[in-house]
Amino acid sequence: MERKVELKVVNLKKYFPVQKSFLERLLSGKIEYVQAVNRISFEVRRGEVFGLVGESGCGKTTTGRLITRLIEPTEGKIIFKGEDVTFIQGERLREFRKYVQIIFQNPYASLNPRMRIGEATAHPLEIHGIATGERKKKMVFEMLEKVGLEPAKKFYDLYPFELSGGQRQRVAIARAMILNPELVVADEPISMIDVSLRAKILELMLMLKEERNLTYVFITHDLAVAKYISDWIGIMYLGEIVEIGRKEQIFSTPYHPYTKALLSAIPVPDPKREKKDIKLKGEVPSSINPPSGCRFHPRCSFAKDKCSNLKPSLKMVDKDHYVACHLY
Amino acid sequence: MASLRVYVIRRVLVAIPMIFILLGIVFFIMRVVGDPVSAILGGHAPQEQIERIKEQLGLNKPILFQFFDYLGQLLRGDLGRSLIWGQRPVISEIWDHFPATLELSICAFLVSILVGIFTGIIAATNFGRFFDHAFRLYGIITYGLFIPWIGIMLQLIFGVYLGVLPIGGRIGTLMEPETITGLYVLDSLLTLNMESFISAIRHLILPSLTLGIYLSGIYTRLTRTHLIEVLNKDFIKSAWARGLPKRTVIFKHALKNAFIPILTMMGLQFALLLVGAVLTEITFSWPGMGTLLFERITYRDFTTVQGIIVFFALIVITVSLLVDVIYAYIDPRIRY
Amino acid sequence: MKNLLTIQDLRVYYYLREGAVRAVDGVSFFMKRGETVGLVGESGSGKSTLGLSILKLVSSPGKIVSGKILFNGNDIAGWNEKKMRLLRGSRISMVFQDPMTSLNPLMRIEEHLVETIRTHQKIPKAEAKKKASLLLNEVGIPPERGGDYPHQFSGGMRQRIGIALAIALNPDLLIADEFTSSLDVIVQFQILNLMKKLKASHQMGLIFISHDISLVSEIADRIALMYAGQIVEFAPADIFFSEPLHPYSEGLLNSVPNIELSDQKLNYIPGMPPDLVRPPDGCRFYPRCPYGEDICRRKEPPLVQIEKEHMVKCFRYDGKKSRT
Amino acid sequence: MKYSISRFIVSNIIKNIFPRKGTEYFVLVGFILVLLIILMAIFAPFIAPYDPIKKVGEILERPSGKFLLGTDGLGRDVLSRIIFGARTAVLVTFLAVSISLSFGVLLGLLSGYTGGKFDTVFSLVMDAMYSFPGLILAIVLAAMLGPGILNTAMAIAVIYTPTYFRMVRGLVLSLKESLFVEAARAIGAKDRTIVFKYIFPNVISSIPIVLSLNAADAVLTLAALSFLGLGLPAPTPDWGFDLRAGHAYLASRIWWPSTFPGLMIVILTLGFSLLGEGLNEILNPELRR
Amino acid sequence: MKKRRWLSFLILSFVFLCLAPGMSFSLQTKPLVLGTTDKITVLDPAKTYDFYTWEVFQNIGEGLLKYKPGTTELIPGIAKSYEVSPDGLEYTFKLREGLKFTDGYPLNAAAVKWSIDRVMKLDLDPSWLVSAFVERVEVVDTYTVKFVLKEPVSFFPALVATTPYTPVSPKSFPEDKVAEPTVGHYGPYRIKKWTRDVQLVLEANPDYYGSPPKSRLFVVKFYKNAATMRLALETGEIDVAWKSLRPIDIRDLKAKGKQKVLEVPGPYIRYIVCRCNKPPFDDVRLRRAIAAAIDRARICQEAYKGTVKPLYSMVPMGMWGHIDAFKQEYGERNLELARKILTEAGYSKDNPFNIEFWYTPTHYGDLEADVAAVIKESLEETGMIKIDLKSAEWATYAAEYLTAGVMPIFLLGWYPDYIDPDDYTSVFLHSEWSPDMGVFYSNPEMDRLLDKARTEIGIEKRTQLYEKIQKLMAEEAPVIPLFQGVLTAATQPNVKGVVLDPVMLLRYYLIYKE
Repeated sequence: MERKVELKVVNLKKYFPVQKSFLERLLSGKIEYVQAVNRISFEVRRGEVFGLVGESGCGKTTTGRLITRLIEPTEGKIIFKGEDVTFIQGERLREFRKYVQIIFQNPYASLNPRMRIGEATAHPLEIHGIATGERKKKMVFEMLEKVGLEPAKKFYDLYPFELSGGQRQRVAIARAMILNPELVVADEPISMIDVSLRAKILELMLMLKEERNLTYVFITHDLAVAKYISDWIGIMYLGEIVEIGRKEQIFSTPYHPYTKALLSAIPVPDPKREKKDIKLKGEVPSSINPPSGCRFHPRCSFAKDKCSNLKPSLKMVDKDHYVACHLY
Repeated sequence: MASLRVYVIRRVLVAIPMIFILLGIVFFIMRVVGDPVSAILGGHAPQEQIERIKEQLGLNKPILFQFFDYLGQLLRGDLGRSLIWGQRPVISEIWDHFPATLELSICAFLVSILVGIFTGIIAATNFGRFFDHAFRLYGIITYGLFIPWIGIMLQLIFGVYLGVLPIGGRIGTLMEPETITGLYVLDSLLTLNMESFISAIRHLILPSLTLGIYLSGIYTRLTRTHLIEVLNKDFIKSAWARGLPKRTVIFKHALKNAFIPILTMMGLQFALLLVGAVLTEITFSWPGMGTLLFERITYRDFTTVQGIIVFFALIVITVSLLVDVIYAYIDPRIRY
Repeated sequence: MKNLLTIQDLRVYYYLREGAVRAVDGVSFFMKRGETVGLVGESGSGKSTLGLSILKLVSSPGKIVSGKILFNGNDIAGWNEKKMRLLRGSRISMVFQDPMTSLNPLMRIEEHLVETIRTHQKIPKAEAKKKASLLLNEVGIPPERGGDYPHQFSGGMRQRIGIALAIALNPDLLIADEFTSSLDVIVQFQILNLMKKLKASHQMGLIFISHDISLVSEIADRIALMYAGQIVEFAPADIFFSEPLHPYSEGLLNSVPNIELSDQKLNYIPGMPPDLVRPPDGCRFYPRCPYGEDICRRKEPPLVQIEKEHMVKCFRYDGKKSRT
Repeated sequence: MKYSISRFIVSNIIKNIFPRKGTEYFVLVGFILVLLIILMAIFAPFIAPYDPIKKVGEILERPSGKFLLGTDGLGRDVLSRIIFGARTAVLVTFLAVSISLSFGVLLGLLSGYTGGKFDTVFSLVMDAMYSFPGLILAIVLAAMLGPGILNTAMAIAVIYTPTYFRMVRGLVLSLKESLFVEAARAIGAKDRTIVFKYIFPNVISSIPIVLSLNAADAVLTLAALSFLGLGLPAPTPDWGFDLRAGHAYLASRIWWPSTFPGLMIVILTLGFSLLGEGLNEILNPELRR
Repeated sequence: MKKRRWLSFLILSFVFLCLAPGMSFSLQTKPLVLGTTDKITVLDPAKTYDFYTWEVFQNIGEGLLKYKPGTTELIPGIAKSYEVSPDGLEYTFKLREGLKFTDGYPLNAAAVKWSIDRVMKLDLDPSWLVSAFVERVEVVDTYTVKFVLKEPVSFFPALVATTPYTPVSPKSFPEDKVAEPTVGHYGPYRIKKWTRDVQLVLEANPDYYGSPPKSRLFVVKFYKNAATMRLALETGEIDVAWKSLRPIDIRDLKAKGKQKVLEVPGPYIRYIVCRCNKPPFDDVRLRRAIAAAIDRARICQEAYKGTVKPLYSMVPMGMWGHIDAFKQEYGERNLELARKILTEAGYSKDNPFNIEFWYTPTHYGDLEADVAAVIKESLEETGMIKIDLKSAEWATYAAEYLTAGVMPIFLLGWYPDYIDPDDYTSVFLHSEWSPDMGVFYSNPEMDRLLDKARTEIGIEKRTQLYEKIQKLMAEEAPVIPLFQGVLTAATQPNVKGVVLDPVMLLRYYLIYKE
């Protein structure tokens, strides 16, 4: 059964001007841009987890912030439940926020240091006028317990600095979930948490998903984590999506050379495993002046002439499996 | 090198609105609160004479026009003439007094840097121990010292009770060396005039100690914090781990890196040096810019005061520019 | 074969005003020449402090309280600063975590190398320069870039320079503290391969400190797993991964997603690591341990030798040879 | 909301006010010094042995049992003048700091949050004032405004407004970019809510530090203006002015009319700086090393 | 190691060299050094209007007539002699022949005329001393010059001795603007080097007609504060400390006795001005009450440590015509009288007379605030006056408040322009000029007396007139004299020839060291 499309992103683009002072711009005469996200498209279906995977600086975080409308896209479309939300403002945007929430990577910075846990969790309710007084408090208690901050009463009055990273991340989850959103963008939610506690956060997120039929866009640099949590996976490289498909397909039959390299580079906790080698040159180039054609071609061992001139578009190679590469 | 030039030009361009604004502030304050005409005419002038002078000085125009007139005049490099006494050109008043201030400032600056960096290094390398606390306290106390008070105390001790050092003036009677740079110490050295040299140094000791001690605390603190910060950096750990000797690690690696923020602060603190110089000059009857400014303010010599402020603003900006350029020069990470 | 390094009951405390933080508290392990020990632990487990204390570089308010550090049979714990200095960089060297900050930003990389070489070997500058370019070549950096400043290199390149600096004097032991954790997977993979290659060609011992147990598995011969300032299990790598004994080892391995497995069931360890100023009386892992018994709360477990080179700090193996 | 911030600050101060070692005495000593001088100012008429503006003894008497710190050039008791001088110092400092604080913080918040042209112009002006030697501006202003408590306080306030402005604006700018403000936007908070619930509370916790450091500076500036005769009109007891008056007797080896008022300036400044340093350590624990 | 020891030796010896007290170095010519806290304002006779610069002109320049040192007697200067026409309107001067300015230009009748014309034409601060009296100057022959006056002026010779009448060289001075050349004067000294606000170096003018200066080289050092100057005197850096040592320093120096202290009453006076045209001081009773209550002795003792003398008339002591008019009228101080007058005027202890009393802290030296404080105390001692002390910085005080009549009662001081009782009376009391001084006093009887005294030539007649004027002034009390300055100079014991006289101008050329 095909599920309903919850979020659709079409040719989304975000260029950031390189920060310069007014006079510097005047003198240098040209404005340079960081091409953070360059015309990406994908779909996320209701109740599924879409894993967006890429190395640092590939634009995955920007994509997350674009989807949640924290920053304005340069071009393209964001369609949420059939409605174009790309440029909505004001009340409509605030309404949109009830349905789409975000969890940030850094739990140490995403909470107001001067706000107690209870206040922070209750704040979305106040903002949207959902509940006040005792009812609000009750909802907050319930939510805190749900994310495992027990006893809720104790945590209610604490300040963020009195909490550990894992606990803070749970507060962030509670705050995002208290509005009963439909789509949650999770931007590397476990990367700053101790290894032994990561699984707990993942488990919590999966539990909430099942319970509320949530849709996740899960942003991570770790393919293993993505594999664990996602239904779909999109691989990003230098602002572009190079491969997209169902989890099983990506891991069993990766097409793009970059995906292949990523897969073999990931360490596995098994010393007996046969060590593979990857043929990949150099490091990720700057996104201010990205390579022409296929952005991966300077590092690709299969690169042909064509690759440096012509940008490959996403092509279907299998059912639900797309890749942007001239090899296919 | 061409890029460095572009960088300097860019910095200069940024500095222009700064001067403009400062000048504006001072100009308006002085025009709104004071009346330059009475300053020229002294006590009792008939109305028509006041009108005549106003006409002559363009003071009957709206204030904004006056401001633009003044700016135009500045652009031609003309600071105007003093309103009082000889009505000398402001620029020559400034040149008469500036070398004294420069000489004092340089000496005080050297004292403060030497003392400050020395104590800062000791504090940082003894982190958490006695010398650290002691020099931190030194930093705090010196910053709170009131210049005239230190000055007076030094005058009392060395000038009055011990009687070993002069408490005012720049040099002994008729000992002025030939003017080359206007800095007596330098000039007397250049002309090999030992008598003048010693006299000039003797006169310099107390004022530059006063100002130097006051400023040194800031450098103690700065050196300490930045050195501690740098000493905790990985590259210092890495230097230790490579077995480099202590002197190399502290001076070559740590201090040089710590010096970059200190340099920036030096640029910022330069204003403080000028402030300190004003008070020191007045305490020690040092015939410099501070004394001139103070004297002319009491006489309401608007053009001179304005001129001095423009001059100070130019110095402040030049120094910050210089600091930026030096900064860019020593730190390869800066891309112009 | 003689041990390259033997650590015996080492204790390193940080004296803060809240009390002494027992960052390393009674640690013992050993390694042989040319081996790689993977020192694994979560943040705050004391693994970095342990690494630094081998070079006696723990900075104030930290202090080596007691214990022996036998390097090539000499107890360097008692050595003075002067002797240590000669050891550092030449016999034992170190690579740091952050390639962005572990090089002096104001110095050309060639100067870094030359300075290090000439500190320990009295050779003319030109010769040192020649050596430097050979080293650069060896770690995969074009020697002609020796005149560049650190900021002109990418993260991976800088880490290569860090390695070049560390191996410049053919040390016997190299300590690498999380030296790939700020790199992306692919670059990490490349650097790791380089390290393996160099280790073999220089016959160095390597202490590889990391929080990433999967990564360690790629290179280590032995694993030392740290928890709350203590080594809870010390074992040859293959045994550790196939048959972890300590409940913490087990829990940790189960909480790491493995890309090779499908439909993996991830586990986590409940609770949090203890406060190292006032650690629990008994076993430090007891509050989080699923097998905890009363004795664990009261008494510190001994380091039990399971096999000749496999030790575990747990009551469950006290007097037994295998898992019950 | 207000309660919680003050609780945060107060609890942190209380937690740290009884120091255990070294530099942690800073805040305690600073606090005591400042408190003593404020008490001195408040209770001046009860503490001072004589009327500070009346001739009560021979001129320039040496310190003795009758006049603990001697008399000044007009036969007034130096001790009494110092005690009453605390009033001047505390009052002017308080006024100057409050004026600059209210303007600086308000403009800083406004400028930082709204951004745009308004911000550009304001920060240019403030930067210009900030980079210029403050005392020199104050001298010009004080000379133009004439002596008097309010005038002097204003002259001082003008030069410190940019300090607050820059600090608040800088904080606002960085807070505006901070993750928790973005998080607030993500839950749909309005601008006003963000400014008052997320930005402002984080800004004001830094204010006590700057406040006490500025107070230290303001004491010095007041002293400097008074020393130049641009402060308060005589015969108001005023440390800076008395120091200058005392300077004249220097050559006669009469040290007491200058030493003591100057010492008071130093003590009060030191108190404020120590307080500021200490607060800085307590409120920004991440800076503590 | 060796190198380091050598270095530290060098540093140590340098420090010793610098700190060695009283180190003196031989100079080729030991000059006579005079210190002062005054300053040269503008070195141009057409512009300068302050005492100190006038003093300098007495030494680098010379008028047609000059005062005989130590007296107020006028003797010939560059003029050999002069004649007055019977109607008192024409003064003809015969110049000494063959004089040259220091720039080589001949000093003759034409140069004198040029200089006087220049002063009148530039029309600056002191020019009224010429233009108010002189109609025109005529060159009779090369060495004869004639001044034609607008009306007979009894004190014209005294005017001629003032600085605006000092001839300067047309070669060095521009005709149409102020200038400060260091050559182009004619006097006992010529300027060798002048560093503004730092020092003035004078050397003997070889072309001077009279006896050469006693000290060939004379240095004036300008001090910013008196304490430094005093220390310089004590360390022997200066030979003469001239205007103005602080009272405490004078007391000290006298007590120590190592240096000589010379004192004479100077013609510099301080007084209180009442604004006579507006309430409250349009009521003569209130002015009289202040005059009665003021405690001059305390001001002199407490603020000035006895270095100034109480003054009971605007005409200073030592000048002909002076009488203690206020003492005769009120006694030294009469609190009872003051209270009585105040009661008459409707004030009482419960309803005190509230008044703002103004002073300026920036013009009359550091002690001004103390003076104001003492005045406040002495007036409030009546129990019926409440003083609110106000201060303004000099420029505002003198330029704005004074003429605008902002201040009801305030402190002021007076240095004479020329040595004649007229200069101490007309300006304050004549209805034509008193508004300029902030007095706003107008009394036709007073005007009549003043006008008469100005034009009368005989000295006896004038003395009588000035006595009348002083009596009337004491009765009406529009201005209340406080004290008269004392000229003090302290010198090294071997310094001779310091002549202090009421002219207030020190003649450097008479000073020498034994």
